Amino acid sequence: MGLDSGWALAWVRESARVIAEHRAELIALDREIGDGDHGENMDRGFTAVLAKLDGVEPGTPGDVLKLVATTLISTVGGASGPLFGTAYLKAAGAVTGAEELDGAALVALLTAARDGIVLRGKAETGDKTMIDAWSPAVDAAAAAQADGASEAAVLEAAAAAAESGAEATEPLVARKGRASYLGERAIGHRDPGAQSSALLLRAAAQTAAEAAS
Amino acid sequence: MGLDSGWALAWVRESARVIAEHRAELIALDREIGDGDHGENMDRGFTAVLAKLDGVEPGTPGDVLKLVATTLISTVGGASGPLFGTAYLKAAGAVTGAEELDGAALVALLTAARDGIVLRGKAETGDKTMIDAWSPAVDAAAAAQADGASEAAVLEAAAAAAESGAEATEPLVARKGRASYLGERAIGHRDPGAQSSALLLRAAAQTAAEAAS
Amino acid sequence: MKKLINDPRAVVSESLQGLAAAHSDVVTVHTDPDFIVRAGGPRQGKVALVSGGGSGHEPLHGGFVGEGMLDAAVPGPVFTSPTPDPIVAATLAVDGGAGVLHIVKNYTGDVLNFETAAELAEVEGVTVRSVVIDDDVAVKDSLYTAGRRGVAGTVLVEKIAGAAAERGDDLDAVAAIATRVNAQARSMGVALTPSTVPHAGEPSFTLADDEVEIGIGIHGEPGRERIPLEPADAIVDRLLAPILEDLPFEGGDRVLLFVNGMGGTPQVELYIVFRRAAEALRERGIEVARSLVGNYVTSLEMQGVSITLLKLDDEFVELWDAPVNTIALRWGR
Amino acid sequence: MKKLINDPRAVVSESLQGLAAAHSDVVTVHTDPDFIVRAGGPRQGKVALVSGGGSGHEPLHGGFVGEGMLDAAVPGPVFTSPTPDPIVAATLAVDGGAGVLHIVKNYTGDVLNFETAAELAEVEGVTVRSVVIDDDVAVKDSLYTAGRRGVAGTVLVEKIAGAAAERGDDLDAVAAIATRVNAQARSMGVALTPSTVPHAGEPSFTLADDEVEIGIGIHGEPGRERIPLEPADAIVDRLLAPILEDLPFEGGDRVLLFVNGMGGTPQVELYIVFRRAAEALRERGIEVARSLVGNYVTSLEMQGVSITLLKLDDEFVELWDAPVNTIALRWGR
Ligand SMILES: Nc1ncnc2c1ncn2[C@@H]1O[C@H](COP(=O)(O)OP(=O)(O)O)[C@@H](O)[C@H]1O
Ligand SMILES: Nc1ncnc2c1ncn2[C@@H]1O[C@H](COP(=O)(O)OP(=O)(O)O)[C@@H](O)[C@H]1O
Ligand SMILES: [Mg+2]
Ligand SMILES: [Mg+2]
Ligand SMILES: [Mg+2]
Ligand SMILES: [Mg+2]
Repeated sequence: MGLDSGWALAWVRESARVIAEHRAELIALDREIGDGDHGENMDRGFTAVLAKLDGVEPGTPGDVLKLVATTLISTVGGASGPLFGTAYLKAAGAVTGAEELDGAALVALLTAARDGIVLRGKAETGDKTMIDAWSPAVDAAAAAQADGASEAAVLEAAAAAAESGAEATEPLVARKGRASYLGERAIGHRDPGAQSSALLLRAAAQTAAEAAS
Repeated sequence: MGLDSGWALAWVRESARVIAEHRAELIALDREIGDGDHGENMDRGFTAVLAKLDGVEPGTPGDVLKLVATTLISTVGGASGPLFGTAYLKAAGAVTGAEELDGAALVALLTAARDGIVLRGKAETGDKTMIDAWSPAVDAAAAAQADGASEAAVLEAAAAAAESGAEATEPLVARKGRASYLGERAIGHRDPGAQSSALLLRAAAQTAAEAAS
Repeated sequence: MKKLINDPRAVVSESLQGLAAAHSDVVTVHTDPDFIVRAGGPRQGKVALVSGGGSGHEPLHGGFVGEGMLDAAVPGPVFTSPTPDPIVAATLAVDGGAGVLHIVKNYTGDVLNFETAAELAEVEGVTVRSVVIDDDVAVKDSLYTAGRRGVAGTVLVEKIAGAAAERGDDLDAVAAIATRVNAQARSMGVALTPSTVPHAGEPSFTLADDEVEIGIGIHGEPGRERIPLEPADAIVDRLLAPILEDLPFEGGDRVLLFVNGMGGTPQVELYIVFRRAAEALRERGIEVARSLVGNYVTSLEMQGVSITLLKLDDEFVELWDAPVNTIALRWGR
Repeated sequence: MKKLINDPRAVVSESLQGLAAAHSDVVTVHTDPDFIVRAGGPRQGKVALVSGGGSGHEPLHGGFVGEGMLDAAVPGPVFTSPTPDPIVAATLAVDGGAGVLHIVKNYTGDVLNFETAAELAEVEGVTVRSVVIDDDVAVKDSLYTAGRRGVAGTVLVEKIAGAAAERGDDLDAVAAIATRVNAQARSMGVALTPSTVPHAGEPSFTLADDEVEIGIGIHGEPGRERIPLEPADAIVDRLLAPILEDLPFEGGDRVLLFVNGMGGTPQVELYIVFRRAAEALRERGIEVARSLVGNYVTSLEMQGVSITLLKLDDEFVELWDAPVNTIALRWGR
């Protein structure tokens, strides 16, 4: 039995909570190598998402993701708004109509999200962007699913890989986004978008584990 | 034998030196209850006076004082420029033509200087201005001269009285100049113009003592 | 002290050289003595307006030299009144035979130096009238102080009297209008941070991270009282209260609302202040018929703001709207 | 953090309300979504210019809405690109049937959000062209960065392209002029102090009392290198060198020299900078034919300055001199 729209809603709510909780941390990361607004941007977006959820019918997981996508696009702004917006939009597209998501569907969802970000932002792995969280997450999820892991375990693999991926941005020089202006001086700082991506994927894994238990 | 133009020149040179030496202190006093430029203003003025002295014939003490007056008027600006300028101008007028100044002439000089400041600035004793140094100085000089003191002793009395007068401005509320904007908050700070006046009169006394020895 | 300067004592002269290089279409800068006149020389038969004072308040006064406003500005050293010499030189340079109005901010130094200059200019055959500006309600006006200071209201006097001179009013009439603008204008300011005079090298006062200084002057003089930082709206209300009750301004009045930045305050903040001030006036039935927002009378890099209200009549409105073509104010035709 | 604000999150909207109250003669402010258009509505048959980006750079862009310059400005949150919605709304509001030019500063966020907005506006039947501004020589332009940033040169593009639209050029021609201005403009900035984003509450970087940051952006991003404070002339030479060699600018060229304050720098310092820049250009035989000095593209209360050079041709001069009537730039007729 896969993850349904109840999980999708739980994921989104947990995302909003965890982003609010880490707002200051994300601002601090962005202040080091960007312009100090990433936490504020994401928090503004997910606060708006929460407000939208109130009056809405659950529908399918895809419906929930689409609502997240359009809300982020119209409330976040900055670089991360269109990028996360596209990610959720493409993710929604990858699972349209499905009532429940099995491991394969989750891998498709994550892959589509990652590809959406690349499509808009043209970043490659190692450019010190959110892609450095998403790409290892997609790979780890695919490997776990190929090994027959449960839905929760697929997302757990994605979250863990995203977290290491975010951490692994620290020694990098940035080649996209504001941090690219800094050259060598970006070294030693974690990319804020990779960090928020890891938080979102951790929220997915955690709510999946709760749904399974 | 009174004080000649040699003394007048020495007084002016010593004034320039001592003002330069206390420039920062006068700025600091003015920063507390004014706008922080009194030391700069006075230093600019006396630096200009020094430069003017270079090419000039000594003449009488009155000639020297007049040169100081016009130079201060045209270089100091602020409140203190016209006030000290008038003081030296009236002082020069009080001793016009005299080659040497005896005790009576010195008292006349100081009185005229003080009256000139009052004429322009309309301050009374206790208003927390330079008058609080000049008025006691005039009174002390007159008393010393009446007691038959030497020229050097007349100026010593003036200098000492000016110094106490400057110190005595500390507990006062100001009623003229910028410090008057502060009301009670001026209490506890010494008036910068009274302090620079005391420095100038101390220079007069010291150079007179040197001339006598 | 962190400033984009070379020699601290050359700040004014180097800055004037830059001004001359940038704006030769509008002004001509004379050096030694330093003063700024309109490009093109004096206009025969027109009353000329001369203002001046310490530097560090830019664009006041040099930024207001030009058609419809000042004929000359005389910059002193930073925060220090100019001496009489350049004032006399500027006065003689711009006299077009119809006399010269001196617009003087009420500080002992400015008053004394302009007084001497006026006497000297009269000796040279130029008729001079002086108007002393004292719009700052932060200072108690009494026999026992140097009186109220001249602050941001000066710009309004220069603009409106400048327009009167341009339309051909004679010296007495221009002086009367300037006096009337001053009488109808009230200002009050607040500082969030002090400024640092280049030759002093240290801030003119210190404020804790959560303190503001109410009733600040434009020379870094401390103000009326020091209070904890409050929301902008509360501070605006504090500045407005003494302004409103002083003239007083009342329901039915039409006013010009001038929110002036002290130099270091971002524009977003000036407009937040304007918003509340306009709202507070509306609540009292006072109509904001004209407005001005920006850094016009500054105190170097000080963060803070002043609010000026000018009670308008039809003549003031007409003269305010008249064309002006200076570096800092430009509109019309 | 010391600011004249109320709720840190209401900074932009309250400031817009103040702007609306102060300047209803020049602009109309729409809220929710937030954008600023010329008072009087779209002009049929004229190409419309829309720009926008994060707030905190005022007067950019709202201060440049008006006759001869922009038709609309779209302010995002402080230092954050607006989302597509208000950009679309502004684009639809100002289209006069001749198409709309988007003037976009080269930041990933601005580019992506304007891109989406352009697509959506095209769906609504409005023809949109976009010009991306990247005049900042502090950033190495290579395949391996997000490319050069758009900084103060944006004002020059908005003025000159705005004049082209006003004289009746069609959309392709206006876009071509905007592209050409951007191609001929180069900028470089320095910060003496950082700025603090209201919702962040802390400065975006820290600098020691004797350090400056060379190659600063306009969002409080750290710059190219941190060096000890130097005399203004030395800093100006440091900023000019990469600008001059980049285009390159050469003896015989005519240029517009634009000295832009970052918000918290006093005017005296801007003119000291202008003085040296003009002198350095003269030494190289480069003629300063036009100039602009002031706080036009700011970074909140940041102290610092940027220098922009635009290589002029006769058409640029004519369009630069053409009338403009906005809150922050006004001349002509
Ligand atoms: N071209 C890009 N591709 C992928 N991610 C990007 C790109 N540019 C920026 N990002 C991500 O966006 C994050 C910054 O987002 P945010 O601070 O919200 O926007 P802004 O940079 O406009 O202030 C960066 O940490 C990075 O992860
Ligand atoms: N009306 C006055 N009468 C006498 N002295 C005055 C008067 N006003 C100011 N002063 C003196 O001038 C001093 C300030 O001089 P200064 O700082 O050079 O000028 P400013 O106040 O213009 O900056 C004060 O300390 C005071 O002694
Ligand atoms: Mg950011
Ligand atoms: Mg002083
Ligand atoms: Mg002074
Ligand atoms: Mg941003």
